[in-house]
Amino acid sequence: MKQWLKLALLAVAGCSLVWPVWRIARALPPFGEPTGNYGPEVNRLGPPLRHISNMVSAVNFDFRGIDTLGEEFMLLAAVTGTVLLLRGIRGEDTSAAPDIIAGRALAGRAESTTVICRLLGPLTVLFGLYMAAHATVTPGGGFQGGVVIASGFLLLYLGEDYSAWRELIRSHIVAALEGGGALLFALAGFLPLAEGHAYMENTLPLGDFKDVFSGGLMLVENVGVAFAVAAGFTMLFLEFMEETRSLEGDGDK
Amino acid sequence: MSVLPWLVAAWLFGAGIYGIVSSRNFVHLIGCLSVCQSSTYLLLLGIGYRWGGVVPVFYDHPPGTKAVDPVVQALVLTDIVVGATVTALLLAMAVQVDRKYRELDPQKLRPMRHEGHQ
Amino acid sequence: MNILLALLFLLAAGAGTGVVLTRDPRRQIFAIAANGLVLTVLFFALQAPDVALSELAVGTAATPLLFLVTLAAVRRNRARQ
Amino acid sequence: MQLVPLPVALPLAVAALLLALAHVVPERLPDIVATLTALAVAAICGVLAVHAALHGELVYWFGGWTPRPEAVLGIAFGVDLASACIGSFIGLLFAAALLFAWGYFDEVHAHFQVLMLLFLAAMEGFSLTRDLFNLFVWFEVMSVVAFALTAYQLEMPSLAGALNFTVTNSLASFMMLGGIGLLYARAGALDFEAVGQAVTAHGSDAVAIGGFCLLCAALMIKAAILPFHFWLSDAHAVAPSPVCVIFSGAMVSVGLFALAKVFLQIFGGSAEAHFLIRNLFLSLGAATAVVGGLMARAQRHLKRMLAFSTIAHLGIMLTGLAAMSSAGLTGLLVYFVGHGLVKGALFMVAGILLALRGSVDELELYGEGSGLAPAGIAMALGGLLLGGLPWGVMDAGSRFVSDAGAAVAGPGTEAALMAGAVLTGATVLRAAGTVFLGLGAEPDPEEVGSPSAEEQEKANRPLWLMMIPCGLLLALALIPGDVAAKIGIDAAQTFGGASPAGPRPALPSALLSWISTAVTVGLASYDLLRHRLPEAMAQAISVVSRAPVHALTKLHTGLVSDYVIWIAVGLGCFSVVLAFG
Repeated sequence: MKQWLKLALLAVAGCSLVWPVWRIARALPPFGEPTGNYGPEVNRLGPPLRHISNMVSAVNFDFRGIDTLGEEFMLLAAVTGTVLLLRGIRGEDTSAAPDIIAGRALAGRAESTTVICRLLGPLTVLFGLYMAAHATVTPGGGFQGGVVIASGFLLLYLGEDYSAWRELIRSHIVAALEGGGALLFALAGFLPLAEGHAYMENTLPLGDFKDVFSGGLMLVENVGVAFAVAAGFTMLFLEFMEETRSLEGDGDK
Repeated sequence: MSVLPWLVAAWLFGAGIYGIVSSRNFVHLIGCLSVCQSSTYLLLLGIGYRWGGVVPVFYDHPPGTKAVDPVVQALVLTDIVVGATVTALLLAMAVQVDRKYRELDPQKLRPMRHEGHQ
Repeated sequence: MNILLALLFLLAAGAGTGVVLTRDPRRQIFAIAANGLVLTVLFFALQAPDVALSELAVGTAATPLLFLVTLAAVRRNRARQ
Repeated sequence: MQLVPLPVALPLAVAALLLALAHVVPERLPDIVATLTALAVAAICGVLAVHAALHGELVYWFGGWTPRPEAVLGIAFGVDLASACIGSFIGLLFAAALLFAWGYFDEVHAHFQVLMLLFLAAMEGFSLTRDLFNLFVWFEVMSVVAFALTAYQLEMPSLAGALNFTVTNSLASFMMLGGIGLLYARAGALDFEAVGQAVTAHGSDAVAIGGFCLLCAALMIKAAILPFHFWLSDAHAVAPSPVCVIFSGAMVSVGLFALAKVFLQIFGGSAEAHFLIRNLFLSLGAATAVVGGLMARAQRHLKRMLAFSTIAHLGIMLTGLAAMSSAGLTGLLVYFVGHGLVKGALFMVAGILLALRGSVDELELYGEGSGLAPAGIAMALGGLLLGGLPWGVMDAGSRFVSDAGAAVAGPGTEAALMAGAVLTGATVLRAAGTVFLGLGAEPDPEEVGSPSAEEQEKANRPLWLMMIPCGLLLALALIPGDVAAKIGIDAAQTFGGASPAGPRPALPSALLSWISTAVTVGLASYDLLRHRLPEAMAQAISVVSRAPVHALTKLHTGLVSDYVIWIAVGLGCFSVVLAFG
C-alpha cells in the first residue's frame, strides 16, 4: 500500500471511533467519583484482617496474589527470552571466558566516575533493600526495591573494572537467584496447600500493624519477588551491556 | 471536565497507533508502543481516583480514612512490569535484526514471502 | 476538576505525543525519559506512590537505559560496516 | 479440592527450579522433567474433569478469599467440564510437543524447557480462570513466551515474524486491559460472575459494550480472526516446529475459548453483545474460513500453508461460537480439540521434513519424501481429516458447527465453512502428493531455488522418535466421533457453571462430511493431475481461480504497519455495526 493510502485508511478508522470514545467517556462514572466497592472494601478489610498498612501490597500479595505470581513469571519468561535472543549470536561462552572480549573496558572511564559509582552503587543497593523490606508498611515493595537494587549493581558495573564485574556477577549465579526468587514465591503458595488450606492462603503469624514484620506470608512472597526482580533486571542490564561490549571488542580487532 | 482523563487516555492510544503506522525506525516504533501502553495506566488510575482520597497506605492516616482505590494501583503495577518486559524483548529483537541485516525500517522488514504456487 | 490534575493530564498527553513525534531515536530517548517523569508526577498526584515509584525506576531509568544501549549497539553495527 | 491450583502452580515451580539449577542438572534431565510435568498436568486436569462431570463446576478461591456479601475480593478458578477437558488436552499437546522436541534444544541451559513450562502454566491459567485481570496476566505470560520462542532461530524470517507478532499482540493486550478497565469502572469487580451481574443490571450501557468490544478485539487478535489475522501466518511459519504444534494446536484457539467464556458468563444478558455477535462475528467467521483456505492454497512453504489453514479453521470455530446455540458451543469445544490434534500432527510432519530433508518448501521437496512413508501417511490422513473425513473428533465438531451455522444463517454460511475445510484439506493433500509421491508436474528448477529459506532444524533425532508423538496425536484424533460428541455435549451444557438448559443437541448426519471429503479429494487430484489436462482448459481454470487469490496475497504484505491499520479498521467495523444496530 502507498503511504498516503495507509494513513487515509487509518484516519477513516480513527474517525469512526471518535463517536464511540466520546459516548464511553460520557457514560463512565465521572473522574474522582468511582462507583465500585472493591477498592473501598479492600481498604476497609485489609488493615484488620492482615495487619498491614500498605493496601497496594495487600492486593498484590494477598487478595490477588496469584496475579503477582503470574507477573513474576512473566518477568522470568521475558528475561529468559531476552537472554536467549541476545546470546544467540554472541554464543553462550562469552560469560565463561570474559578475557577474550575485554576490549575497551578500561579506557575512557574517568577516576571520578569510579569514585562516584563506588559510592553511589552500594548506597543505591541499600536503598533498594530498604524499599523492598518495607513493602507492607510504606509505599514501595519487592518489585520497586528489586529494580533499584539492579540499578545499584549497574552503577557498580559502570564503576568497577570490567573483569571484576564479571567475577562479581556470574550470570549463572544471577540465573540461580532469579529462579530461586520465583521458586520461593511459588513455594510460598504451596506451604498453606500442604496444611490443607487454599493455595496462597495467608496462614503465617500476621505480626503487628505498622511493624516491618507484618503481613505473614506476604513477607515471604515479597522476598521472593525482590530476589527475582533484582536478579532479572540485573540479567537484562548485563546482557544488553554485553551487547555493546562484545561489539566494541570486535571493532578493536 | 470530568471526562478529561478518559479523553487523554484515548488520545495517547491513538497517538501511539499513528506513531507505529508511520514509523521508519524500529526503535522509534517500540517507543510509540510504550505510549500506547501508557494510555492504559492513565485509564486505570483515573478510574480508581477518588476526590479527597488519600494514599491507600494507612501509615500516616488511620485505617478508615477515605482513600483511593488500591486495586487499580496493583493492576497498574503489573501493567508496568508488562511494559518493561515487552520493551526489553522487542529491543533485543531489534538489536539482532540490525546486527544481521543492517536494516531497522519497519516498512522494509518483512518475513520472507513464499507465495506463488501454481 | 482540580486544576493541577487537569494540567498534569494534559502534560501527559503532550509528553506522549512528543515521544511519538520525535522521530530521531536518539532524541526520542529523552522524550521517553521525560514522559516517564511526567507520568511519575501524575501518579504521585493521583495518590499512587507505589505506581509512581515503579514508573520512576522503570519508565525513567531502566527503559531509557535499554533504549540507549540498543542504540549504542546499533551505532556500533553501522560503524563497523 | 486441593488439585485445582496445580495445573498452574506445578509447571511454574518446576520451571523456576529448572532455571535455578540449569547449570548443574545433567543434560537430558530437563527434557524428562518437562515432559513428565506436562503429563502430570494433563492427568490432574483429567481428574478435575471427572470431578466436574460428576459434581458440577468447582470454584476455587485462591488465598481462601471466598466472596463476601459486599464485594468479591479474591481470584477464583472455575473448573467446569469444558475447561478441565481443554486443560487436559493442552497438557497432552505439550507432552507430545516436548517429546517431539527431544534433544532439539540442548545448547541452551534448559531455557527452552523453562519457557515451554511457563507457556503451559499460562495456558492452563488462561483456560481455568474466572477473573478478568487474571485472564490478562495469563494472556500476557503466554504472549511473552510465544514472542521469545518465535524469534528463537534468529534469522530474518523468524525475527521479522516475531516482531510482527509482538507488536500486534502487545496492542491486543493493551486493548484487553482497556476493556478490563472499562468493565471495572462499571462493575467494581473483576470476577466474571460479579461483572456479569453488574452488566446485566445496568442494561444497555456504552461502557460495558465498549469493554466488550475491546475484549473481543483483543481475543480475536490472539485467535487470528479476519481482519486481525495477519500476524499468525508470519509467526507460525517461522517458529520452531515443536513450538508451532502448540501455537496452532492450542494457543490461538484458546483465545476463542476465552471469548466464549467471557461472552457467556459476562455478556450473556447484554442485547448489544448478542447483536454484535449475530451480525458481525458470524460473517467474520465465514469470511475467515474462506480467506484462510484460499491463502493456504496459494502457499508452497509448508508451515505457512499450515498457518493459513489454522486461520481458516479458527474461522469455522468462531462460527460455532457466533451461532450462540448449544449445538454451536458443542461444536466449538469438540472442534478445538479435534483441530488441535490434527494440526499438531501436521506441524510435526513439517518438522520431520525440516529435520530430515532440510526444507519445508513444497517444490523443493518434490518427490524428496520417499523413504519417509509414515510421515507421508500421517500427512495425507491429516489432510483428509481437515477436509472433513467423517471419522474422529474433528469431524464431530465440524458437523455440529455447520449444523448450528446453517440454523442461524442459512446454507451460505454452511457453504463457506465447507469451502474453508475443503481448500485447506485439498492443499495439504496436494502437498503430501507432491512431496511424498512425486505427483504433479515436476517443478521448474529455476522456480525451486528462488525463495530458499535459511531455516533448517537440527537433524539429531531419528524418524521413529519424531513419529511417536505425531502418531499419538493422530490416534487421539481418530477417537470415534460419537464418543467425543457425547463429552462435548455434556461440556457445553454445563459451560461456565450453567445448569443444563434446553434439549441436548444430537450429532448431525455425516452426509455433508462425505460431500466435503469427496470435493477435497477431487480438488487435490485436480491440482496434482492438472498438468495432464489439455493446456487451454487448465489455463482457463487457473486464470479464473487466481484473480481473488492474487488480490488477497497483495494484502498480506508482511509489514507490521499495515497489520496495525487493519486492527484499527477492525475496531472501526465494530463501532459501525453497533451504530447501525
